[in-house]
Amino acid sequence: MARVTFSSTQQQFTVDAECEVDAGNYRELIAAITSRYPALDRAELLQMAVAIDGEIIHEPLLELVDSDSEIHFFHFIAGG
Amino acid sequence: MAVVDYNAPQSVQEAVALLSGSDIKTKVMAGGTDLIIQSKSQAVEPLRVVDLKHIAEMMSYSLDDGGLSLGPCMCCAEFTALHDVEMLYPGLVEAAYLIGSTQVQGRASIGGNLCNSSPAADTIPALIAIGAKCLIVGAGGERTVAVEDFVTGVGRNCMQPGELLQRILVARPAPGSRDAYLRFIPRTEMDIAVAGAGVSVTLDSQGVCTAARIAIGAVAQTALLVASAADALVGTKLDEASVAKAAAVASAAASPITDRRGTIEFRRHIVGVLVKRATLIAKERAQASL
Amino acid sequence: MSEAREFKYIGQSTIRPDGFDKVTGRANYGADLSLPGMIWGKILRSPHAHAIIKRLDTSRAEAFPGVLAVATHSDFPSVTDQAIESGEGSLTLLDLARNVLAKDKVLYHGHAIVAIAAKTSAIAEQALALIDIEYEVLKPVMDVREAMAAGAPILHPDMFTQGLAEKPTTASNVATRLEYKMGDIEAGFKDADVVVEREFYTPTAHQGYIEPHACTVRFEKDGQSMIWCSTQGHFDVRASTAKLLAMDLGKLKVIASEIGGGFGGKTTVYLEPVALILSRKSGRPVKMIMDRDEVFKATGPGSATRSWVKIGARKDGTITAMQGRLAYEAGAFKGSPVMMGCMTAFTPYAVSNMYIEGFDVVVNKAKVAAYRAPGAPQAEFAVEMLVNELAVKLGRDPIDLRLQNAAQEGTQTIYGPKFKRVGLVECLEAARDSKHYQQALAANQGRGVAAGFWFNVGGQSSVHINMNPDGTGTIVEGSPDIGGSRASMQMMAAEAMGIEPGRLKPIIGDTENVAFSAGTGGSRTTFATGMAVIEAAEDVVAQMKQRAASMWNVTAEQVEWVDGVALNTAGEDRLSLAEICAGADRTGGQISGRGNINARGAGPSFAVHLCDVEVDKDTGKVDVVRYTAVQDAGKAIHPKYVEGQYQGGAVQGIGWALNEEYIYSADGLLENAGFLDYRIPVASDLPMIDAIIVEVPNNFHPYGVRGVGESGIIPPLAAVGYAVENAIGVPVTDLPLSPPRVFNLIQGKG
Amino acid sequence: MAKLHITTSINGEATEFLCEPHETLLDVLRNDLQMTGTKEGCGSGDCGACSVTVDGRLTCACLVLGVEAAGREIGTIEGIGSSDKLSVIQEKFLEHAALQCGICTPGLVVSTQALLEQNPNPTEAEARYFLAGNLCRCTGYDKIIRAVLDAAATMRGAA
Repeated sequence: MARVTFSSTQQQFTVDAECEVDAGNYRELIAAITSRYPALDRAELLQMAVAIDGEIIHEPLLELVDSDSEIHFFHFIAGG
Repeated sequence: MAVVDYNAPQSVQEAVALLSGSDIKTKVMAGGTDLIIQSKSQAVEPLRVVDLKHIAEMMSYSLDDGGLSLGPCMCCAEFTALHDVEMLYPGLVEAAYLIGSTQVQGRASIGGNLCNSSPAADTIPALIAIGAKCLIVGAGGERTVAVEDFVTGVGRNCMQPGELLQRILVARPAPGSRDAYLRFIPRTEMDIAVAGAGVSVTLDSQGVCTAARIAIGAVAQTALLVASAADALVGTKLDEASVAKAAAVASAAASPITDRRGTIEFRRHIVGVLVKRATLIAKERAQASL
Repeated sequence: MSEAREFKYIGQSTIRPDGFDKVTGRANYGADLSLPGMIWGKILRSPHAHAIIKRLDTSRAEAFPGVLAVATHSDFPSVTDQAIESGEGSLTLLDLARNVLAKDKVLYHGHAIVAIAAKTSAIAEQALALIDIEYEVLKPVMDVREAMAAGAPILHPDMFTQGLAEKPTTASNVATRLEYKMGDIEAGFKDADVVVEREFYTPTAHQGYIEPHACTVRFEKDGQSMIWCSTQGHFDVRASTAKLLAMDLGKLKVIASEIGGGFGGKTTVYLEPVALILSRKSGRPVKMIMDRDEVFKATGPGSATRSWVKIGARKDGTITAMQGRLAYEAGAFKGSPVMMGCMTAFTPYAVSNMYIEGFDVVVNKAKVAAYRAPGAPQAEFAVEMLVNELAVKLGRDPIDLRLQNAAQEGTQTIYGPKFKRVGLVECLEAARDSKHYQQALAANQGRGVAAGFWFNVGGQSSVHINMNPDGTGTIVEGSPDIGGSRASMQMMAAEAMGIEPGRLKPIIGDTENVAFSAGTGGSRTTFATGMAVIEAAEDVVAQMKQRAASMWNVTAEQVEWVDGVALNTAGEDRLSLAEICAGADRTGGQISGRGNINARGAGPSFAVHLCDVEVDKDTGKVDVVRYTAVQDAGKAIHPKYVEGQYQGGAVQGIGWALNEEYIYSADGLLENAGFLDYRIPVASDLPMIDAIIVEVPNNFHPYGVRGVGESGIIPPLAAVGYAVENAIGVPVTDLPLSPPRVFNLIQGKG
Repeated sequence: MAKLHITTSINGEATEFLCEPHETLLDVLRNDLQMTGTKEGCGSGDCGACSVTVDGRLTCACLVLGVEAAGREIGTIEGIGSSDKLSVIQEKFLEHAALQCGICTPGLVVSTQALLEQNPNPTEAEARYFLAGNLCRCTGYDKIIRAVLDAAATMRGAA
């Protein structure tokens, strides 16, 4: 089961700080957590960047998720 | 002011005639470093320009026993390279060197700095400190005005329409008499003075100060000649206490404003520091000249 | 990659391929293109900081001889609200349209209202004076404290704070509240023996690029339009402009001119959509160039910030808790980089208990834009000042204390992931071992140490390499070259292909001749576009091997590629790259390689700076007497340009710390919109800046690159700030440390 | 407004142009003569990007009226180095990586040439003060100053 850690802002909607989900890729992962936490906005989640096992990915839609992956959400980081 | 008419007279007489006979606003141009920027910022009002740089005597200088006679339009880069002038008037040369960048010095002149009459102009306190005079010419003839009386307000001076500054005159300093100019800016270059101080002192062979002039800039509507500050130096050996007193008197004489370049309190303080430091430099130079 | 890898070209300092044009004046920047029949556009800007436009009548201006077009906000097709990606993350389309040309209300001094195109710029300026406009002037809000206070004038009556647990019912100047936490902050402070805390202020500061914004555009009746402009991301200009004007992307070609500095400030649009409207209306090509005062008044500065930070540590030096509250000015529209401030502030430290909250606050100033490591310098200023104070309270050397608490591989970050391999410890050690750190200070001098962290980003880059029949080639990339990146691209491709860099010419393609590439920003170009270049070069090599194999009648696997030469492992044959190119017509046509990627695996770059200052205690003037910038490059492709990034970042930060600030009147009018009084450092203000390159490779990049553009501006605020504190013995809280402020601190009137 | 006919010399080449009295030399160079090597950064003499020489003296083209060029000798970046050979100063700027974005570079090359003509052996401080009017926002000046001092040494050696 992949372990998902929610950002502080997301925790306002999930209450839980983290959860475990069964998913093969990022799209399935989003489907799983939005069904468990309906207050999370799916469209917004799909626009967020994500770190899968520490690697920051900006457009993760088809990204593979391992059964022991650690997932963190955050907003798109840009720069100067 | 959009420049709509440009004239480059070859003689002072021609320039004076151009200044008198115009129905649109007319300004003389030396280096143009202030005028051109001002003309860009208000592009609506038409402006006639009389460029003085084609008049040979406006660009030349002479230095003899009578002192310095300076064509007001000589650019600062040329002026600051005059070693004979620097030997006698190091403070004035310092002030000219401080005007703007190398590029600006390639255009800007002491006469332009004076006639633009900014409270923060660097050469004005330096000129006042050495007792410089302005030779003004107009349709009605010539007159001479001390620099401290020349500037009458922010961007204003005593010249009437149709007049122009023909010469800047400075007496030759005696041995034992030298000047210094310092200004304070936040950076090391490229700023307008937050405060400035020009000082000249005359020492006798015993090192006693027999005469002094102190002028401060950017701390009032015009540069100020502070006679009372100079009085604190006369009769002393420019020891720490008398210099500190002169600085305090100069600070007290200042009536600065708060703006983007400094506050009242800060300017008042800084001008005192500058008077003190400039006095010590002038003292050293005066001693060396004996 | 292996750390011991030997490179043939990487790591040398070659002459940049665009160098000749740049030192001879031939390089063409934003203002350098003129077209036949071209006319000039100028903009009327608000003389007020906050006002309602009661009446706007452009008829007299339109009738003025020589005027060919007038544009206002009503010329935008009705736009729906949607996010637009820019350097700062998100700016909604509606806000962007209202920033480019004000609608109903002006929100800052210099806010654009009307644009006029005329035969000459002088005529356009004269016509601006004929626009009849009436304002109802409103009280401006110029600081986050004022903006957040109860009863403050509200900039946007439809803006409600996001990120609150309960949905607010009244409008606010706070666009967003956000927080990050880790561990138990209260327990962390209970565990502490020493606690330091302070409030800090940083002023509005501008990127200060020397080239003003400029563009030349042409709208054609068949809808095929062209924009030539100075930008960090021409694909972003295309996206924003096309959306604002409801155009197809395929009908808008954007050509990136050479760019005269950006530092984040050229990641959004100001002039381009306006110029295109003027061109459409006039049927003529239009050139627009901002004056310098327009650049200062109306283009994105960096956020002014107020922050409060508190740090606790045990006697042994272990930091047990870090807490912060950051409020960032967004300018007139939401979208400050406070999120990145929150994410970076504590990240140089491995600490179990952290809590930080951030506020994105609108005020009556120009909308902020990205500025080099957006949000991080302001946050790190607060944190690093306090870490230095903590070192004093603990009786510890400041570098030693940082080493004890430094983030490293496996450290949990406050924003989520754990660090992979990072080089902070190596940077701290290099700073500690530097000659600078061993040198004793003289009278009236002080020393500051500070660290900084930036994520670096990846993202999309597209490259193709077209080989010529003589074995030379063109690298076509989509990332505007702002600081010499073409040299790095050339070297990376040369390394991958095994040929002399000079055989390859890198160019920046326009939006029609290279596929989408994200803008130059976030320290991503050498990393991400570099990866795309390597991929394209490897594609070329694979094709070379294939061609050689077909000549020799062997399989591609039997061909080895060594130093630009194909070797037949099944025989003695060899074919050079040039020979393969020369015969390409007979082996299947010309060869081109492609690398279109969405790069991931960007490696953070940590920086550590040392600063010595000397303070004139009579005047408060601060002189930087020695400065050292240490930073982890991962791998320095072109060491001199890497050093240049460190030095340039350091000096921008020194300017921010010492003299740069926006000065406003009581009415909210900007009083120093020029280089005369917005005081960026000049050559005589500075010593040489020692640059120390640390190389802890980023294993996600084939050559180990991390990206170096941004981290260098993060440490200077505190390095300079603490050096001043150390010299004068008085706590420093507010920037800039201009002479009056330092003098007041010395006098005890801080 | 009637345009004025001006006869001048630019980089040693006799040149004529028409300009309005309000146009600056910078406007004329860039817009009328298409000599865009001289850059505009501020229009107020504060950045040095438009550094040129007038009768051999360094100045900012934005602080000179176009009409003032009459009878003068104007020097711009286009006159430095030849079409196939860079000047020593230009070579040293490239060798030392003394430019990043490059917008200030033409002005700095022109100013450096003026410095080294006046003072072939400047100290670091003299070079820094002489060039204080040429703003650079990218490099922090370190590599520029190194390039200038190296160019000076090379030119002295060659002389």
